[in-house]
Order: sequence, then C-alpha cells, then structure tokens
Amino acid sequence: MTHTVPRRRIEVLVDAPLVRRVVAAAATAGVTGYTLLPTLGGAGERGSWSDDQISGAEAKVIFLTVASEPKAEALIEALTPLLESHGLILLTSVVDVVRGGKF
Amino acid sequence: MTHTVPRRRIEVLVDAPLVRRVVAAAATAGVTGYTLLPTLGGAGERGSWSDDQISGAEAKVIFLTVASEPKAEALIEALTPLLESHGLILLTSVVDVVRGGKF
Amino acid sequence: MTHTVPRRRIEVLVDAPLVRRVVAAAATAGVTGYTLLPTLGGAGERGSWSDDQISGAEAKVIFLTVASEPKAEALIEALTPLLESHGLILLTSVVDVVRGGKF
Amino acid sequence: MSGLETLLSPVILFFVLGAAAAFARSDLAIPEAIAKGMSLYLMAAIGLKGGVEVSASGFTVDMLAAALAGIVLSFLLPLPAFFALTRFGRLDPVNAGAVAAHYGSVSVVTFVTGVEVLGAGGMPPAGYMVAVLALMETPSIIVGLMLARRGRKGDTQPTRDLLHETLLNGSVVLLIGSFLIGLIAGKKGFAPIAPVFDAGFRGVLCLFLLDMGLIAARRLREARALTARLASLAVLLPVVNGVVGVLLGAFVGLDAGSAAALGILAASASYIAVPAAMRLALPEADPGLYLAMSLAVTFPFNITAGIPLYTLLAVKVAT
Amino acid sequence: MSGLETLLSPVILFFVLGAAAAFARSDLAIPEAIAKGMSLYLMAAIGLKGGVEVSASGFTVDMLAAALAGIVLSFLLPLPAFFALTRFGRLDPVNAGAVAAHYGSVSVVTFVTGVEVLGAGGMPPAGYMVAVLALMETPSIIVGLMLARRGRKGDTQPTRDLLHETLLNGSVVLLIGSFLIGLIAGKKGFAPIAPVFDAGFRGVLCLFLLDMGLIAARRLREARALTARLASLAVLLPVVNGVVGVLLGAFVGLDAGSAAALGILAASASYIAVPAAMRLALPEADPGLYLAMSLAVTFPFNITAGIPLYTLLAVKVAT
Amino acid sequence: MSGLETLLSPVILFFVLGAAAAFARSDLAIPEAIAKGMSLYLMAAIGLKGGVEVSASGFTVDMLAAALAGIVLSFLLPLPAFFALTRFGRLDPVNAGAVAAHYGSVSVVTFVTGVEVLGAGGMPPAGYMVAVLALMETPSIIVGLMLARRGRKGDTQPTRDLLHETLLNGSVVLLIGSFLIGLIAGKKGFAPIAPVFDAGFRGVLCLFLLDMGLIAARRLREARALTARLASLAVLLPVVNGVVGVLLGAFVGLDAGSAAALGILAASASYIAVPAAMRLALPEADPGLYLAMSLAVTFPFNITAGIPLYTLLAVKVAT
Ligand SMILES: Nc1ncnc2c1ncn2[C@@H]1O[C@H](COP(=O)(O)O)[C@@H](O)[C@H]1O
Ligand SMILES: Nc1ncnc2c1ncn2[C@@H]1O[C@H](COP(=O)(O)O)[C@@H](O)[C@H]1O
Ligand SMILES: Nc1ncnc2c1ncn2[C@@H]1O[C@H](COP(=O)(O)O)[C@@H](O)[C@H]1O
Ligand code: NA
Ligand code: NA
Ligand code: NA
Repeated sequence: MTHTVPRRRIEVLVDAPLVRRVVAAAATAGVTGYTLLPTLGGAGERGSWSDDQISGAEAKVIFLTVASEPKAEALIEALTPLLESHGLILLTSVVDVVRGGKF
Repeated sequence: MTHTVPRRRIEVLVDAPLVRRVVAAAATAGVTGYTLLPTLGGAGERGSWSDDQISGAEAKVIFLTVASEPKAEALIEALTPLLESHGLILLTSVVDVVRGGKF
Repeated sequence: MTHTVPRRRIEVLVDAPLVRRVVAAAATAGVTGYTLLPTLGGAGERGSWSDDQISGAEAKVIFLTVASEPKAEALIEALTPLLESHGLILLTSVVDVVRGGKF
Repeated sequence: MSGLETLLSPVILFFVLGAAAAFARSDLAIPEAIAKGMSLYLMAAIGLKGGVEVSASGFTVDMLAAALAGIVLSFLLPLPAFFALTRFGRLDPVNAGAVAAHYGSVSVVTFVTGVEVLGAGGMPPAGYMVAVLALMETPSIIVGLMLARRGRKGDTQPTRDLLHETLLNGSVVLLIGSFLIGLIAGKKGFAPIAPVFDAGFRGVLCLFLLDMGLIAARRLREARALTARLASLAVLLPVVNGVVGVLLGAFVGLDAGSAAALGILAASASYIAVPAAMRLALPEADPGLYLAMSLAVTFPFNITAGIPLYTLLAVKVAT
Repeated sequence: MSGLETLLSPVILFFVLGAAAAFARSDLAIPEAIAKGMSLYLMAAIGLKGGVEVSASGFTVDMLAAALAGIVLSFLLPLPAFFALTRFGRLDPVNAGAVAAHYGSVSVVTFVTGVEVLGAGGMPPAGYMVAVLALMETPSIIVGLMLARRGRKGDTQPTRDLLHETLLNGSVVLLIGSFLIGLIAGKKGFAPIAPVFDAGFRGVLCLFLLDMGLIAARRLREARALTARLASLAVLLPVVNGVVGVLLGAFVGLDAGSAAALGILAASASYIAVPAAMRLALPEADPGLYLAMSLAVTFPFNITAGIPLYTLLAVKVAT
Repeated sequence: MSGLETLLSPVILFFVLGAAAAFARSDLAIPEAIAKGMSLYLMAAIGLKGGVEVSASGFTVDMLAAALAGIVLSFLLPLPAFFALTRFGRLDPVNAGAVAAHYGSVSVVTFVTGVEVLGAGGMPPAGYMVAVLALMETPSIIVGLMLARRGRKGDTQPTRDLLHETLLNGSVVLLIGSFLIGLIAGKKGFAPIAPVFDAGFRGVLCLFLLDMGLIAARRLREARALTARLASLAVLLPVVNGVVGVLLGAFVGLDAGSAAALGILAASASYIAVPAAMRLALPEADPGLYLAMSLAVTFPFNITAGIPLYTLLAVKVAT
C-alpha cells in the first residue's frame, strides 16, 4: 500500500489582477508550490459576475496550494488581512498526499 | 491564529445548459453564493465527452458552493430529484473557512 | 434526508500530453469514471509555468475521480511509479456522495 | 461544376482532411473558442449577405412561399421521423422525439456549404433563403417535445423557459439580426465590411469544416449508442427529407437554386439550437445519441453526397 | 453622413443587435478569447494606421498641441468628476476616486468607432490622435488614486507596482508599439499587411461591437450598485467632458475632425486599463460600480448619441 | 531588400515589440486559443500555397533532391548536437537527447518568416519546400530518443504510441493535408479562398510573432535551467546547422532561395511537435530546458540574425 501523509489544502478565490499579491503572501509564508485554476463566474453578496468581459477586472482565479500544517497556518495568517478588503474567499481542508516531502 | 469554522462544500457536475436549474434550486434552498468552474472532458457510464464541441450541449460545468450545514442539507434535498434525470454528480465534503459569517 | 455514502476523491495534476497514461492506469485499476479540469499555471520545485504557450507541452490538467476505497487504493498504487518520473501531484480526500452505487 | 469538382473543392477537402485526421487518431484540434468564433462569423456573414440581397431584390411572393414551405417542413418532418425512429430504430419515445426534432430543424453549416456549391455551379439560391433557414430552426423543437412527452414521466415542463430558450437561441438571434442589418445597410452599407464578411467567407468555411470533420469523425468513433439501424436512418432521413424539400420548393414555384436550398435545409439536421434546447427540455434524452446521428452521420453524408443529390433533383424538377 | 445614416451603419447596428439580444436574455455569447483577440487586433490596427499617417505627414506643431491638450485633460477631468460623484452621486471617496479615474481616461473602442464615423462623414481626424489616445490612458489613474486615498484607511500603497502596471498596461504598450511600427514601416511597409489591418478593420469592429452590446446590456441589467443619480452622472459626465474636449481642441487649433476626436476621447471612459489598475490599487472599490457606469451607460451613450453630438459641435467651432 | 530593411519590416518589428513588452513585464498577453488558432492558420496557409505552387510547377528532380536532403539532415543533425550538448553543455544523456531532437526537427514559424523575407528579397523558395518542412519534422525525434535511451533506466517504451503520436502530430497532418489540398485545388481552386489564406497571411504572421516575442522573452526571463554554456549552444547549433543546410542545398542543386530555405529549416528548432513527443516519450527530461533553448534563444536568434545570415550564404554559394 502506498504511504500517504495528511497535509492542508488551501484554496483562495481571488480576482485575477490580485493573484500576484496572493503569490507574494504565500512566498512570505514559505509556500512556493501552487497551481492556479480558472473560473467561469459566480455570485455572492456583491452580485453576480461572469468572465466573458473585455475588461479582465472581474475575472477570478483559484489559487490552490497544498502545504504542511505550519506553513498553512502562516499562509492563512498572511492572507487574513486581505480577505475583507480584497474580497477573497479562503477554504481549507485536509488531504492525503503521496510524496509528503514535497509539500 | 486565525479563527476558522467548518462548513459544507458542495460540488455539482452539471451540463452547461442546465446550470441555471441548479442555481435556481440553490436559491430556493437559501444558497446564494456560488462559483462556477470549467471542465475539459470526462467519461462515465454514458460514454466519454469532451468540450471541443460546436454544439455546447455536452459541455459540463462544476457548480461549487460553501454553505452552512442546514442550507447544505436543503440544497442536497432540492437537487436529489434532478440527479438521475439530469445526470448530475454531487459531491460534498467538509471545509474550514475564515469569515464563517459569509456562508 | 438524502442518503450519502463516503467515497474517495482523487485528484492528479498531470501534463496534458500524459493524460491518457493516467486514464489508462485508472482503467487498469477499474476506475472508468473521471472528469478533467483545466489549469492556468503554477509553480513548484521545477520553476513556474503558465498555459499561454504555443507548444502545449507544459499545459497541465487535473484528472479528478471519485471511487470506492478499494479502487482508489488500486489507482494510487498504479500511479505511484509515475509520480516521480512524470512529475505528477496526487491528492486524495474523503467526500460524501449521493447515489453511491455509481462510484 | 460537376459532382466531382464539388467534392474536390478545398471547402470539402478540408472536411475530409479533418475526418481523416480524427480517424487516424491524430491530435489535431482547433480550440473550442476559435471554432465557436468561426461559427458565429459564418452566421453573421450569411445573414448579412442574405439581407443585402433581399434589399436589392425587394420582397416577393416567392419569398413568402419559401417561408411558408420552410415552416411547414419544420413542423411536419419530425412526424414521419419519429415514426421511423420508434418502429424501425427501436428508440423509446423520449429519445425518438429528441432525434426527430433535430431532423425537422436545420444545420447552418450544411446550408452554407450548399450555398457555396450552388453558387459555384451557377445556380445561387435567392437571398431570402437565409430567412427561411432562420424560420426553420425552431418549429420542429415544439413538435419533437410534444412527441417525446407522450412517453415522459410527466414532470412539470417549464414551457415558458423553453420557448424563450428556443426562440432566442443565439444562432437564431444572430442570423435574423444580421439579416435585418444587411437589409437596412444594403449594398452600399455593406461595401466597407465586405472584405471581412464576403471575401473572407470561403476561407473561414474551409477552416470551420476542417473542425467539423474532426468533430464528426471523433464522435462517430466514440458513439456507443449508434446501432446499425439508427445509422441507416441517419442516412435515410436526410435523403427522404431532402427530396420532399426539393419537390415542395419546385411545387411552390421556387427557382432551381432556391428549391435545392430548401431541399438542403429539409435534409440537414440541427447540431446547435436543437441539442441545446433538448438538454434543457429533455435532460433524460441521450445527447450522445442525437449528436452522433446528426453530427457524425447526417452532416458528413449531406456535405459529401446529399448536396449534389438534392441539387441534381432540383435541376430536374424546378424551372 | 447624417446622424441617422451613422446610426444605421452596420457598425452601430451590430452594437444595437448585441444590446437587444442581451436585454431579451438570448444566450448569444462571443467566446472571451475571441473578444480579447479582436480587442488586441483593433488596438494594433489603429496604432499602425496612426503611425503610417504620421510617417506621411511628419511631425507638426498641431501634434504637440493635441498631445499636451490630451494630457492636461486626463489630469484635470477627474477633479470635477470626483466632486460631482461625491456630492451629487453620494459616493464615498474611494469609489468616487475610482470612478473619476475612469472618466479622465479613454476608451479605445469609443475612439475607434468615432474615427470610423468621422471618416465616413468626410472629416477624418489626424493620424497622431492615436498617440494622444495612448497618452490619455494613464494620467487620470494617478489623479483618481490621489483623490481616493484621502478617504482610505492608509495602508501602504505599493506605488512602484502600480505605476509599472499602469504605464506598461498591455493596451498602452500595444497602442504605442504599433504606432511606432507604423511610423517606421510607413506606407510602403504597411502595404503587405494592409489586407488584415486595413481592409479587415470595419468588419472586425462590427463583431466586436456586437460583443460590446451584449456585455454592456448584461451589465446594465445586473447592475445593483447603479442608482438613478449615478446613472445620470454616467450620461452627464461624458457630455460635459466631450464639450470641454472639443472646445479645447478647437482652441489649440486642431482641425474639426481632430477636435471632434479629442472630444470623443475626453467623453469616453476607460473599461480596460483603468479597471485593471483599480482592482490592484483600490481593491475596496466596487468593480460592479465603475464598470456599470463606464461600460453599461457611458459607452452605449457615446456610441449612439455622444459621437454625433461632439462631431456636430466640432463642425461648429473648429475650422 | 537589405538586412536592415528586413529587420525593420513590420513582421520582425512585432516580434521585437512582443519581446520588449515581456522584458518590461507588461501584462500584454494574447489568449492561448487565439495563438493556437493563428498557428493552425499559418500551417494551413503555408501548406496550401506550397501545394498550389507545386501543382503549377509539376514534380521535378529538384524536389526529390530537396526532400532527401531534408530527411538526411533531420536524421543526422541530432548526432553532433547530442555530442556538443553532453560534452560542452554538460547535459545528461536524457536531456541531451531531448534537446538534440529539437534541433534536428524544424520550426514552422521560422520557416514561414524566412519565406516572407526571401520573397521580399526577390528569391522566393520553391513551393515544394513546404513538403520538405513536413518531412523534416519527425525523423530527428526517433534519433533523439535512441540517443536518450542509452542513459535511461530502461522502462518499457510504448514505441507504437510514440511513432503514432509523432507521425500523426497535428501540425504534421495539417501541413501535409493542406499541401495535398493545394495540389488538388491548384490555382483555380485556390482563388476563392486566397483572400483568407494569401492576402491575410502577413498580417496574421505579425500578430503571431508578437505573441512569439512575448512567449520567448517570458521564457528566457524565467529559464532557470539555462546555463551560459547551453545558451551559447542555442546560438551555435543553429549557425552550424544552418550553414550545413545551405551548403547541402547548394550541393544537391537547389536554387538560392530554396537552398536558403533548407538552411533555415536545418537551423530552426522545433517548439511544437517535438516538445509534445518528448513530454510523452521522455517525461523525465526537463521541458523548461528544451523549450528555453529552442523557443527563448534559438527562435529569436534565427528570426533576427540567422535568416539574413543563411540567405547571404545561399546567395554566395547557390546558383
Ligand atoms: N504545494 C503545491 N500545491 C499545489 N500545487 C503544487 C504544489 N507544488 C507543486 N505544485 C504544482 O505541480 C507542478 C509541478 O511541481 P514541481 O514538480 O514541484 O515543479 C507545479 O508547477 C505546480 O503547478
Ligand atoms: N458560499 C459561496 N460558495 C462559493 N463561492 C462563493 C460563495 N460566496 C461567494 N462566493 C464567490 O465569491 C465571490 C465574491 O463573493 P461576495 O464577496 O460575497 O460577493 C462570488 O462572486 C462568488 O464567486
Ligand atoms: N467516478 C467519477 N469521478 C469523477 N467524475 C465522474 C465519475 N463518474 C462520472 N463522472 C463524470 O460525470 C459524467 C457523467 O457520468 P455518467 O452519468 O456516469 O456518464 C462523466 O462524463 C464524468 O465527467
Ligand atoms: Na431538416
Ligand atoms: Na475620458
Ligand atoms: Na533544425
């Protein structure tokens, strides 16, 4: 049986122009591995949006990273001040990974 | 340490033309926040599909929402009758969120 | 209340040209249902990449499948030898599904 | 232009190239966004050109006759199709209704290819045939659904939604809208945009048919639901519908080119408007089935064999 | 070309078609990648054409006057706008600053449409107006941010980042770069690429405006933040700015076509460079608000009513 | 056309603009789907044009000579490259084999740009060179893999898969397919689609090279694996290969334009077909490495300096 270890999965929904802020915050927290996922649209308290815009100002991206518990803590800590002002959504959950050393 | 609270994450794989049915069902269940994610293709009991179609009839989208337990229950309840007839796939799991009041 | 059953969710981040290897490995493990999700870019030990390439050689895709515990075991077992050489990332977690018979 | 010449025109050859590439399992693929963009372009261009022609020719009795003929065809053609699909094709009513709706409706690209072929052969159809194309897109959807419902578990149908979806389907709106713009702009207003919408037309059609070849062949290869019976119906239905369309066109007095175009419309099966409507209104019907029939069998058949056939018949029966 | 003729040209009619389709809730949609591609094409084409024209006419005093006038406008127009938005519009300083920046900056497509209309009316603006367009994109961003900051919770602003983002915004770079390429290539170098960048221009503009119509109308329908006061400002601001622009253009001695173009630039509101900069520099400001004003109200107003208005005024006041 | 004139043609200037924008960290970006669409268009266009030319000129001995020369080059060029990459470049065999395969194969856009430059200079290569281009895409892949395997942990290679992937790679299929369509259609059949595939060609090439400039410069900026030794090999290999190609072309009796084109083909390094094949067959090889060398160094070198160089040599040595 392949050995897996638990890690923390963090997903941040963030406006495309602000992605590099999140990447920078992650780097400060020691998180250098991540993957960006596209979105199509959505709705929330501030109304609905969809990505078929000429202006990319409202396109959103999901920043996905898997990290060890302490790095994950540090990343959440680093992002929390941005959540409200930048309108981010942050989800975390537990995943099991193979090759735990990577994360 | 940032305070997080557990919520329910629900993902529904749904044909693009039927997304608004799911959005409507979510609204009935009191779920108004959601994000739509694109897909590229897949396979299942009814064969394989991929999105490079002129006809958008087979494109699929993931409806992602994070909600409190009671709203999640209501949403699953509302969607269950559609699962078989509309060929939906519904996954739920637990996530921890910052700013729990939002969900 | 709708009845849900726990299943295993497996996500594999894989280079686009290698997707069919993963699909084939999944088939050997008895996993025939899956969905492919697009990505935009990312970074890791081997540097950063993004998908706006003429050459599709660096585009990555997420292979997502939900399977019963034994099939999931078999799939992870089948993919583990590819992880290092093919540079895959594999995450697994628990999800609750409606219509458990499907998976 | 002889039949062989038609088959050897670049437009058709690109379709063949796409199909060959897909059958050989080449990874050649055209990005979805590009294909959709070309599809929208072709609709806008054909709409504009039709409108400009009608603005020159004025409204005529022929036009009314063709429009009525088209609407009647779209309403009636699903009926025998449904019958054949349930009896000979052994489909359940839901799937049979969904497929029948496709055959009553029309395929824009089949029409466009037909117009190219007819034009090259010296018998271009009248400009108003574009309006007929738009009119024929939707009636069959209603008939198909009525047929399908007889076999349904009777859940409440959101009819308003569906009518809306159908009548305001993007392709219908773009076709009719461009037709009206062409009508208003006329030859003079069209001139500055002609380099894009006229000169560019055939080249884009080549690339689009390359993609259609890829898509049709891939779909055929992966079509599980396609029985031999259904595959033969996917050839038989267009032939019968095409012949009926040509004859009706000749009967109501259309010129040979327009009668051939009506035959092509009748023979063609929708793969845009109707599948989208069916996914919404009949989610239980199998899209793998109706797309395999319309896109993977009927479309290639019409492009390569059907169009020359209906044209030949039209030359015989229409004046 | 009379005002009515302008309104009935295919370019404008496609915009109307898009808006009508969106209001009727049709599912007509142009893939995002295609729309972005067309937007880049239009910028490259307008830049090239401007450069080629300047390479023929040479540098003139007019050109300098127009450039200075444009820069001054972009710096000053946000000030009264900010005042009106906070007082009459009841916006907080952050949102008012963000919106004001949009109105001081420019919209490439409004300009391009204006050039088309002016050209068709026999009074094409000078080629250097493209350079003025590029120069006007960014100054207002700085002013808007300074205004907004007075109401901000004073967190440290990464100013270098922002200046970089603003000055090297893709659309600015592409416009200026293409302008320079046109300048270097001249008429002779441009000839081989003219079929794409010249002959194709209006047709692509039609399809792009179709998309803009869809986007503007959808945004208007869903705009929650748009109060009646803000909506009226979204009409008032372009009118005032447009008149100021035309008068300043006439005052510094521009020909009627160029003065009208300066008015169109002043009246137009950015929906590409500024929103991107604001998202970065003022994330607390509501994009739903500034995009609704600039894209859903001001853009359609300028395309349909504003351009003819400023043109009329320019004919009156400029020589 | 002198070297400077070549460098100042819009086609090359757009490449420079893209590279400059990326180095300045502008956010200018062309949607991936658009870039892929343009890439497919360029292949179809170059294939068609080659086929049409051969249909006019007929099959000749030259053609056979050029084809054989091309195939030989693609088989042999990886060998010295592999040697240099392992010894001087200090790469392990797996990565060296992967890189060597790229340099034996060809870059469609380098060829296309070369054809433009040669045509503008009054020495257009023969139409059959397109077929040579297609023939040279794949042999080097097999050689590169054989070289790489000597250093591999010997897991079972799915050779059938790979041969299939390589021979039926989308770009190869599209090039050969379009060539055949051009051959069948001839001048007359090509005329109706010429506005898209001929008149539009250079304009699209401009926009595509803009994107290539962006991509090449971004890749260069982020290339971690690129040592000084490898970077100098990425300049040296094309020069050597290009000279060999021109000389061989002259030796087998090609005209100056065609010999120059053979040199350009030999000098160019693949960035589509080979990377895809390597990802599949040698997943352990680092794509960041081979794409940095071929796309970020060799491609820009060839576009700006290499093409004029090989052309000059061809003028000297070929008749
Ligand atoms: N910790 C992580 N979380 C999410 N994605 C990752 C992580 N590490 C690596 N990746 C993704 O996997 C790719 C390959 O990783 P690597 O092999 O570390 O370069 C990266 O480019 C990312 O897209
Ligand atoms: N409960 C939720 N589940 C998933 N996505 C959400 C949820 N709430 C908000 N979002 C996403 O976050 C964006 C901003 O949310 P809001 O700030 O509430 O407008 C929305 O447009 C959605 O895309
Ligand atoms: N086990 C699974 N894991 C992930 N996605 C699945 C799974 N089974 C089915 N799907 C997705 O759901 C679609 C419809 O499934 P089916 O109804 O089984 O054909 C498939 O085409 C896949 O995209
Ligand atoms: Na039909
Ligand atoms: Na302005
Ligand atoms: Na080479």
